[in-house]
Amino acid sequence: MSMLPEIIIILFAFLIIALDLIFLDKAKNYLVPVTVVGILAACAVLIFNNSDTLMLGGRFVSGAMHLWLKVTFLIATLLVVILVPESTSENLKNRLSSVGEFLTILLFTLAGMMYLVSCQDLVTLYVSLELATIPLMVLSSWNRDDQGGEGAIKYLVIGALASAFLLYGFGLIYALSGELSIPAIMPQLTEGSPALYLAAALITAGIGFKLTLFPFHMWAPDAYQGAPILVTAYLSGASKAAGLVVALQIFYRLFGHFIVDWAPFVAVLATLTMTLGNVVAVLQENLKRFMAFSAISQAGYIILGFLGNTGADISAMIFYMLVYVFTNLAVFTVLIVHVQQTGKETIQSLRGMSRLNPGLALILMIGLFGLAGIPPLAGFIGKFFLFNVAAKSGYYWLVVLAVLNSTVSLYYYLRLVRQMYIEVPAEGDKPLKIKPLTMLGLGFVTVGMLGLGLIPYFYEQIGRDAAQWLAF
Amino acid sequence: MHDMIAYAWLIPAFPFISFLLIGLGVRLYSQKLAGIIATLSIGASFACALTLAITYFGLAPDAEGLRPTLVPWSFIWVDYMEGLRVNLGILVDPISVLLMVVVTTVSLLVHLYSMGYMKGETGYGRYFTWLNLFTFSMLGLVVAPNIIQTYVFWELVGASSFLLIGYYYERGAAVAASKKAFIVTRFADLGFLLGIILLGYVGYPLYQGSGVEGQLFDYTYLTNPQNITALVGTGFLGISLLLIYMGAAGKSAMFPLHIWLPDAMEGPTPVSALIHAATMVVAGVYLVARLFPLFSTTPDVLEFVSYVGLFTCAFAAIIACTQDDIKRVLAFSTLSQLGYMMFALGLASMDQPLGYVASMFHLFTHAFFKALLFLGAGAIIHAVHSNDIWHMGGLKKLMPVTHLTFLIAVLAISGIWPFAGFFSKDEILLAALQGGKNIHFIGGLLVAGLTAFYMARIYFLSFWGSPRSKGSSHAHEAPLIMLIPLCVLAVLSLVGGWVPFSDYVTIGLTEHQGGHGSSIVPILGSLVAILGLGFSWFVYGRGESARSDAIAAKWGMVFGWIKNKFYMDEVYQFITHQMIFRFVATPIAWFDRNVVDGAVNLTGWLTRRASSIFTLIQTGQAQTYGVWFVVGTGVTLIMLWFTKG
Amino acid sequence: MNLYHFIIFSLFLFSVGIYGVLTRRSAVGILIAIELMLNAGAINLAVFNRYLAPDKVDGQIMALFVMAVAAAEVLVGMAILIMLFRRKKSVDIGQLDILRH
Amino acid sequence: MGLLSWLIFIPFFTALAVILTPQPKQIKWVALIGSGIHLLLTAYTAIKLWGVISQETFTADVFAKLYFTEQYDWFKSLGIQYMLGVDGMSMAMVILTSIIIFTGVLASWHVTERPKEFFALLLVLVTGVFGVFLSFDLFLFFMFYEVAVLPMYLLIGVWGTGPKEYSAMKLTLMLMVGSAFILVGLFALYHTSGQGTGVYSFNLNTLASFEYPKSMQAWVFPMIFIGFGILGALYPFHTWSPDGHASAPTAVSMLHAGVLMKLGGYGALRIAVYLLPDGAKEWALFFMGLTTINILYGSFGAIKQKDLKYFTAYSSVSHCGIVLFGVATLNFMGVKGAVLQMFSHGVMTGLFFALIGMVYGRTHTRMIPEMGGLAKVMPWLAVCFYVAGMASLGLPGFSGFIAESHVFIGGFFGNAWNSSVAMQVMTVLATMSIVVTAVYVLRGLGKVFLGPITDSHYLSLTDAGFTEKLTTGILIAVLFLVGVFPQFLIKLIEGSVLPILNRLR
Repeated sequence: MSMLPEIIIILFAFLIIALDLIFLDKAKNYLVPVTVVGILAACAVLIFNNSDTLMLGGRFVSGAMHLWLKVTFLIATLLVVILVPESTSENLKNRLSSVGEFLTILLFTLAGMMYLVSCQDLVTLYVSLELATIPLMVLSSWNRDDQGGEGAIKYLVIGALASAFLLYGFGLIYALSGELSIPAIMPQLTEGSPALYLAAALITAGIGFKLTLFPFHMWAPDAYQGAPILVTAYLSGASKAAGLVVALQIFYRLFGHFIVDWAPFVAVLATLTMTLGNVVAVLQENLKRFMAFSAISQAGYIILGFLGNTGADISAMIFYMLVYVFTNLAVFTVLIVHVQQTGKETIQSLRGMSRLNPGLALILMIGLFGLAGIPPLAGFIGKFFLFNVAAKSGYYWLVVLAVLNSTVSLYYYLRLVRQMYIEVPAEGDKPLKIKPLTMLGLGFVTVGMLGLGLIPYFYEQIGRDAAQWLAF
Repeated sequence: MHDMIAYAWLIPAFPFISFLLIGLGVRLYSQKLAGIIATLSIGASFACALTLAITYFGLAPDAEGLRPTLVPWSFIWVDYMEGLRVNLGILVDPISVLLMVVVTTVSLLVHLYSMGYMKGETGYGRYFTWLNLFTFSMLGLVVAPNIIQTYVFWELVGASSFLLIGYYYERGAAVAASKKAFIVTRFADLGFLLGIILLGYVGYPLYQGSGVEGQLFDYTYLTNPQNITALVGTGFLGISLLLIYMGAAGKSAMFPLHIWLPDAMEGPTPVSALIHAATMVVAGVYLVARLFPLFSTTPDVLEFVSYVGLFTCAFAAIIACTQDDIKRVLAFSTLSQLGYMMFALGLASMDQPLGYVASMFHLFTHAFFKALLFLGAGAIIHAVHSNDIWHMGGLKKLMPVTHLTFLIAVLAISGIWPFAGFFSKDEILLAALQGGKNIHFIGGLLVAGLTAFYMARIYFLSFWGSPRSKGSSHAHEAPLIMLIPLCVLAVLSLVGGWVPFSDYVTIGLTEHQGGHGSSIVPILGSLVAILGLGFSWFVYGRGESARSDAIAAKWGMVFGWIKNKFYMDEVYQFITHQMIFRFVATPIAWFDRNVVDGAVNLTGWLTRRASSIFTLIQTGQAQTYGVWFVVGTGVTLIMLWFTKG
Repeated sequence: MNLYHFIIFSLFLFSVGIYGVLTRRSAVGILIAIELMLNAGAINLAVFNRYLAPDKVDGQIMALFVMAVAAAEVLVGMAILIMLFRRKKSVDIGQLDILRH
Repeated sequence: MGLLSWLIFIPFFTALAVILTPQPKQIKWVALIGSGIHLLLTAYTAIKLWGVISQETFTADVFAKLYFTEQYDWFKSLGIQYMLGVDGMSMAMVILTSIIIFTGVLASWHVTERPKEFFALLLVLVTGVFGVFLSFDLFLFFMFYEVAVLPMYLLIGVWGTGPKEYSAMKLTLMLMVGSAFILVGLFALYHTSGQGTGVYSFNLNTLASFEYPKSMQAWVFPMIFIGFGILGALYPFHTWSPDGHASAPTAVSMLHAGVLMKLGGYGALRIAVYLLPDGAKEWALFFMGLTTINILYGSFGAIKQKDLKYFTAYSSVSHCGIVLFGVATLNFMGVKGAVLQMFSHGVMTGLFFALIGMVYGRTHTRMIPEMGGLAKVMPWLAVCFYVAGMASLGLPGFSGFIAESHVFIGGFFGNAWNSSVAMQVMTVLATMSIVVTAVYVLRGLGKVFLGPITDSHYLSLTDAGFTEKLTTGILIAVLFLVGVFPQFLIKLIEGSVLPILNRLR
């Protein structure tokens, strides 16, 4: 029964909603621990009895590769859940309301992402994608204020547009191949008919929305800024990972034959996304909007992997995604603690953090350097392998551009470091208080950032699994 | 006795050891002790030099009467390439032994003299440290077996002269003078270095083929005949020798590069005596002498050397007549005598080596009486506390010993019979005559007269007549320790001339030495000298200075030009400050700050500008995002279509 | 009524939906337009199943799922709209542009 | 942990120790002990290596002969290894860096503001530098190279003076742009040799065994050379160095000008010339011209500088130009001279910046016109300044002369592939820099130290303390020793330079 992890997550979702309804605010401080237990149980089941099985008549598959992706989602959600108590303590200004529903919706999106990984046919793919997207729209309006609402509406309008385009694309694919299960479609789509290109364009739009690629990323900054910072963390981490999974499924499993000659298009898309993300981030003042553009530029780096079509290229992308999720959550954890306790969201508000709580400042700095791709952090090694893929397929100009882009990204990450280390704290700033659970999360994430890169096991293992998954 | 040659390395070693000893340790504890140790070390190296000279000249000359050149001791210093190894060591041959003796003698006497002269100065220990460093580097230069070692110690000599000239570092003039000296000589050394590199570049292919033992830059290699013929074949020898001569001209203050020597008088007088009279300035002459076999193969370079020497000789003598500061007069007189030596060398050639011998002889004698003149002047300045000869006068009675020794030196330099100057100058004039170079002969004669004139001038103005300033009236005799060197030098100036020089220092064909050949040259020389002295007595000797002012007024304009050294200093000042600093250094500094740096800042500014433009895309309107979305899909469709091909 | 009529019809429906999303001022209008687009997709699936792969029923099943998803989509949209309407007393999407640049 | 891994990671462990020490006063002692131990270990390694090298003859081999190598697989699928090794050239650089960090710690004895972070970052910076000099796998090389660049931002940004944020940012970004070029060059090498031989590896010698096509070398060589040149202050990209040094605190500018700028020269030689001989032949003349401008431009620029640190920064731009000039000559003496110049200039600039730090600590101004006659008040510092000045203008008896004579003779002798007349003209122009250097050194130092005291309250200033005397003493001793007995260093370097030149033929 390799679908056990997903089932556990859904059961816990219902358990949480039940506890909340029955015990009302008495159970308030038990909800988070229960969720954590649920996720850990799913993780345990996933890791220990993982076997290559086919279920539901070929609609659900699980194997070594899927383990990595699902673990990424589980950890991303776990880290966000750990931070929920930070946002709900009494003395905060913008407290997170109705924690029960929040956690339930979060678990539903997690289940959606896990199904996304192991789906084998377009129906499950479409439904789980929507399951992973629509609840996030709800979460992004959780603050119930103007900004939250506006962000959510934009997210919804563009999201709906994207899902309609995706659906229309799938329809055309179905028309061309007469099949809905992915392994069956692949052999059918060989020669490039106009309908196929229209379908590809529409699907790319859908994926572009999810992965925030250039022309389709407009919603991201506003949605990230409107949402509570906890949801922004989840959006930029787990949701982007889900986007990558969909992209992998489609571009390698559906349009496998065409990926090679679409490389120039991918290169252009990557350049535009990277450059726009980086350049615009230079002048951003609001932390959430800043992280939105940083996430957009990271998406630009990730799709560099699509320039190649061997196992190593896919593993480079997945490895980088894993590293990105860890690093991003490290940065967001500190930002969440800062924003929740000080209520201020501008970069200037980080002034003098190195003097008030040096530990937090150090971890934030390490995280930012990881995002910028500075050794010895895993970010550098991930980026190195991604650029290696681009270089292997001969796009040297793109590698130069990518590295120049990461230099620009270093500039705006250093703007934060400058505020923390060089500026003197404004008077009246008190050091931030950190809950033990958050401390644990921070420790785990920092070890992840350093360990993932230096210890070769992770990359090698992902490489082997990816080769085996691609053949499948 | 033979082992003295083997221990020749002791001669430069003594000053070096005492330099380190005093410099790092002793001078901090007791200044006096530092002075004593310094003098003792020079004494020891003087003794070694003397015994070396005796043993070396004791050896029998070989068949054609030439003395052997030996390299008793050397160690590998730098290994540039397999064929290009540079050793540091000692080379013993006639002129190096001669120079060793001269340098150690004068240095010892100057050290003794300085113990009296510098008593009570704050930087007493520091002074002796730098003096020892100078002596060490001068000896290192003299004994250099290869041209790279000469260059190394050449620079060290320049540096130590920089330190000594700038001894009174609180006085702005001294600092400027030391800086000027170093930079001008450094400019000349640039030529020297380029000359060496060109010589190496030209010689290396020949050297590599020949499989000769010893290294390319060694003098033994450079001066033996069949290597020379090979080198001449390359055609570049002339240019490299010219460049090397540029280095020599810089150090020996030949015409265009002479401006630093008069200003170098800002240093203490014993320093001027040692460095700017006897030792450092002759380094250039020594270098040309050392490479003489090479120079002789390029007659046009020698011709150039002789004419530059002659011009400097005359030029300096004329200026010396008009200077008021006693040390400036002596400085220009040194310039003039160096001109003598240089043009004597220029006249010589391998088969008529009389000029070479005469130049070396004049170097030998000049070292003594010029040092004596400077030390004498030092004693006077020490007593009168002013350099200006118009503040002196009537010191004959007040400072009898200084007066006597100064008189001997004046007579020696003017070339009066029993004194050293007569013999060496006469030999130079003889060489000019025999070589058929009449211009040089006449020029030399005139300058001899001028020399006598300006020397007598400062003699009469300082010693005769009545004291013209408070300082000179209270003048008292210099202390004993300063007088001993004066007397020793006076004796040497007397005896120096009689040394049978030609059978010690020789080169090329020896039978043409002809000690005092035709007799007209000595007569003419003495006549001109006496004439000069008389005329100077006539103008300055008779006590009333009105006469000198009358002459000065009559040739006002010309006199003014000469007095200001033909405005050469101002020309150099203009070139360096106005031309180079204003039109090169400042524009570069500005260019770097604004243009190159500006370009970098521009990229930063552009990024921020692009950022502010791109942010405008996020209009905030959900529906514009939708338009971007749909248009984006369209563009994607088109691009995918084109990648189909 | 063969395949081409249906394809043209769903294409027409789809483009009307897009036009509606991009031009309607009121947010409710946009939600309706979204509904149109999603239904166009559902029609597509049903029609292709009927004409191109008659022996299987995957297409129609997917059409059913699509309807469920469309419903969820619009539901969430309406919820957020109501929350916004309560605060801003208007559903004009043009006014919602606090978050920009 | 082999010997070389210890050499790299001792500073890192010292940094950790520094972070853990409780009282601020002990911090600098822990740092000093750490760098002291490192200095001893470097000496031990140097002697051991010298023992091995002096027996070997290096005439014919074409691959860099490495000693005490450590090799473990890291990312096997991509051919990345943790490979360390040392040969003459890198040993010389390790000695230099070890000396500079030891004296750097001594020179920052009076850092009071957040000493813990200061020393920790300084030691992390040095770990990166050691890593670069000892690693022979290009991935590891590049990783340590970037580790060395990053602490620089914080060190200048937090502890610097003047427009510190601006210059820290400019410096970090320009060096990162440099690493962009290098990275692309590495990938080009990696993939061309991988497709060529089928063996994908970042190991320097395996990359060297592949004969790269001329067309590829034509664009990869300048890319890598300029990438490293940006760090080595190549002409148009040098503008970060004056600002960076002027704003950096003493120890940082010592380390930066003394060691980090040598990474540029070292990398250009070790990677660009070693792996791409044909590219080197093609571009040598161009870069020689550029570096000639570099030399003269730097020295002329220094004449009119008002700030003492800008003065030294321009002088080090000129001297680093000599390093790259030596590399561009592509003959035995020139390249050997380049490595010697790296060593000697490293020590010289370290001494210069240490002294400027000491003077600044006393007079609290770096403006040359404002100071005057300081020799009367601080004779030791004045003498050391003049020794550094004389060494920098190439006075024999100091290491400057040895290195410069090598480079200039090498430049004049030319090589078999470029027109020797052009090289000779450029060498003559470059040699003229010794005069210009003399001009600006004496002008600058004369104005600051000699002449009458301009400001009355300078009279109360004190001369060098014990730590300052120790710092300057060590550096001057090194300058003097290499100047008078250069054979040890020359023999050490020759072995590693020969393979690079054998590959050119």
